Amino acid sequence: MARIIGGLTTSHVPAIGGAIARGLQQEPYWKPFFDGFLPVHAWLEEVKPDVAVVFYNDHGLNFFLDKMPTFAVGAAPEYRNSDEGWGIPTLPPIPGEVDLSWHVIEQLVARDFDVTTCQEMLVDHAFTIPLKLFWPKSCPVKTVPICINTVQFPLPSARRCYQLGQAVGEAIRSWDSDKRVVVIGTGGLSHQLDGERAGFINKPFDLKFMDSLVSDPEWATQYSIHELVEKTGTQGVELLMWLATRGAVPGFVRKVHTNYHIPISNTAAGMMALECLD
Amino acid sequence: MARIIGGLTTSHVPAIGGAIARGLQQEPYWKPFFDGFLPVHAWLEEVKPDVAVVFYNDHGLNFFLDKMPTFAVGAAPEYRNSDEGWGIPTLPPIPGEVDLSWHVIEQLVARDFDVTTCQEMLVDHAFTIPLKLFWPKSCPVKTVPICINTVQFPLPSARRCYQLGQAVGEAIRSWDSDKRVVVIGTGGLSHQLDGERAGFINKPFDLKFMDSLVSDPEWATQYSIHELVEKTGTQGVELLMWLATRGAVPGFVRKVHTNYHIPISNTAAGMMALECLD
Amino acid sequence: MNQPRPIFGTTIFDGSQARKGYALNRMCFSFNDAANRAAFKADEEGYMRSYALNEQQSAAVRGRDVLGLLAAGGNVYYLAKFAGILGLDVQDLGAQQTGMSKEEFKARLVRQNDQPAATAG
Amino acid sequence: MNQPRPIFGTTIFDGSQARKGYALNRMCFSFNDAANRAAFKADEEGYMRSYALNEQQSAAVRGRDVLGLLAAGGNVYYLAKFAGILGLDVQDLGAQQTGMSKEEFKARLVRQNDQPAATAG
Ligand SMILES: [Fe+3]
Ligand SMILES: [Fe+3]
Repeated sequence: MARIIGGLTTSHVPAIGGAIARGLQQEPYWKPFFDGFLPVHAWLEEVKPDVAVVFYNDHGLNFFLDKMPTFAVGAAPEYRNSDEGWGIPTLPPIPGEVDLSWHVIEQLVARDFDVTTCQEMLVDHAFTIPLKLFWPKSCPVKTVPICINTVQFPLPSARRCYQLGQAVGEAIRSWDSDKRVVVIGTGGLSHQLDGERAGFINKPFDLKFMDSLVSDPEWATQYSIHELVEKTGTQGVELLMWLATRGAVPGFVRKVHTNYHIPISNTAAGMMALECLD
Repeated sequence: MARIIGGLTTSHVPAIGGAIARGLQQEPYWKPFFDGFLPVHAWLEEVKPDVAVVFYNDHGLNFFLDKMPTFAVGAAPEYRNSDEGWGIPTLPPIPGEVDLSWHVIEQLVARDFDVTTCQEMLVDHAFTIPLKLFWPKSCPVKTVPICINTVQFPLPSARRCYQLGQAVGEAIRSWDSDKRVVVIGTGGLSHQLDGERAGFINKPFDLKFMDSLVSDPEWATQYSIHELVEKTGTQGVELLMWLATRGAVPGFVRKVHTNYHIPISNTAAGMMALECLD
Repeated sequence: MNQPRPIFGTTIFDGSQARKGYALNRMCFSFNDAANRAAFKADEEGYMRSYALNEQQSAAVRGRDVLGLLAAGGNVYYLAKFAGILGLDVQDLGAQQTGMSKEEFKARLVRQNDQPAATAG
Repeated sequence: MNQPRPIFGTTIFDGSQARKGYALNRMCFSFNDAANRAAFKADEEGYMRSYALNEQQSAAVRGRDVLGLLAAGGNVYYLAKFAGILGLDVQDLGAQQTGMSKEEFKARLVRQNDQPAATAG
């Protein structure tokens, strides 16, 4: 059976893509952010995952309001990045792990998750940038993208996202394969782009949330979506991806490294690497 | 609060659309089928629903395998019919009841149904033909379409579809409106178009299933999707729409009228009208 | 995984069928549009190439071979649109797949009426 | 229905916002495509008409008025693509919406670092 080696979470601000393309990693603005990934590179070099299951949210590239899924699971041989409208560079296609996609889909539907299956799927910066951050040279993993709706309210509850993660984790560990799987969650942490509250950041909440993912993973499921928007901003609610990721990584974890930096763009940029001890 | 006045179920064979367009209702082949609707017309004339919530399955008009939802809920001001590829006449747009759509979506997501929301949606013969059968002159109801996947396996279980129906029923009855709502389910009954078993029909199962919807509505939820395909054919599994409909119509029902006729096209054509006694 | 027992003459359109048939089903889905149906009729081979059908799929399309299309990953909901182009109804398809004449197939459908209303417990 | 308490300066993109903003968001979604961005730039009024924007939406587009676009039903994920056309980044948008200069807005972001790591229980 496949093994879950750990979970990785990071913010996915589009500007990061521009910084990577222009090689700004050592500039004073960017260094505290990019340096946070160095210990994780060393760890990934050591544990060598084969597959990444990636929880992310689409920002209006693949999904529009005509067909907006709560949960969408990719089942494509490759995932293409594409023009999102603001000229950040388009990255080459990322290979899919289709066997695992269908195994996950079978298991999720059997557990009453009403997923949308996507046998063709454009992936945006929320999917591609984290892969670039964790593997700057070239991406060694095949992927299964899982998209959680953060665009159209009602959003799935924090508890439901955590349970989705748990079901995905169980599916991975029942996958008949000797592959090593890492789970990735991208988005957040606290930020808000729209409205008079634009620029809102909640450092105490973010740090408490990051702590909770290590030792008390269900902590954030006590909050309603409305409360999460209030506490973390309209886009801070993307932390649902982190919660699903921790749901998928079972039991006790070791903190490999974490980083938290304010601001990148309008965002509190967080990063965690957790090793699965189960 | 809105009231559920009952449930209507019918097969939705495309050829029916051709027969209506050519006025063949009194031809010997078609008469036993169309006559089954006459008592229901009288009943609808009397109970006068304002809104229809329609469980149906898309046949490759609005959804393709790139974005295939398990459950999709329409939230559009109108639903357009369109060319499905075999030249049956295209019907005029059908108005949506958008207030109820969003109320249903809010309630479903709150109850952990991971729906796909569709603010624009083409509807095929499975949606349009039943409306023509129940209201041959002109359609007096506004609608909320709810599409259940029968194309791409895994399909949602019979039990999950029944529970979806129950949640939709609860949502309707908590809708702040004085409207009278009828729930419609279209598809089935037993038939299979593809493979060496094409032409398969299971009359004993169909009749037992129709009986169960009156007095033992959860009866069919004992079966897995694989068992339902075995018992009713690859397209017979569309009976999931009937099951969701009965889930939405609460408690005791009175049989207004039922009809069962073999064959229309390759299909055992069934029809039921159930009045809600709750 | 415990696979459920096979059902005679029945292919479940699961993930493995879907992977096999994606190009074919994508082509058939395009037939919702009359212009695409006309383009196919005008140049079948070119149209199939533009959807990157594999040889098994192309051969089944050329042969109007319904069982072959299913074996190549075709899904009945999309294949129906191809049948529409050919002017075939579901009884034509049923007859072809069961090796009957259309009249025989239709007669068999009518005979299904003779099934008892209930099976013995 | 019990509505949750409003959040200052925050619009929840729920069904009622979505209904109001559909045409505007549909137009902004089209800006994923470079050809559509060019078409908009070449003829803003014609492009807005082709997406059937209402007067409130058109006025907010003309005025590059982010709060007006939100009030007209715009969703930030789609509006970001319109901002891209204008060459505005998220800090330009933040500054405009909060009535600050961009430098003030950026300074405020940096100051958010001074928040305590934990709040008193
Ligand atoms: Fe984001
Ligand atoms: Fe059907």
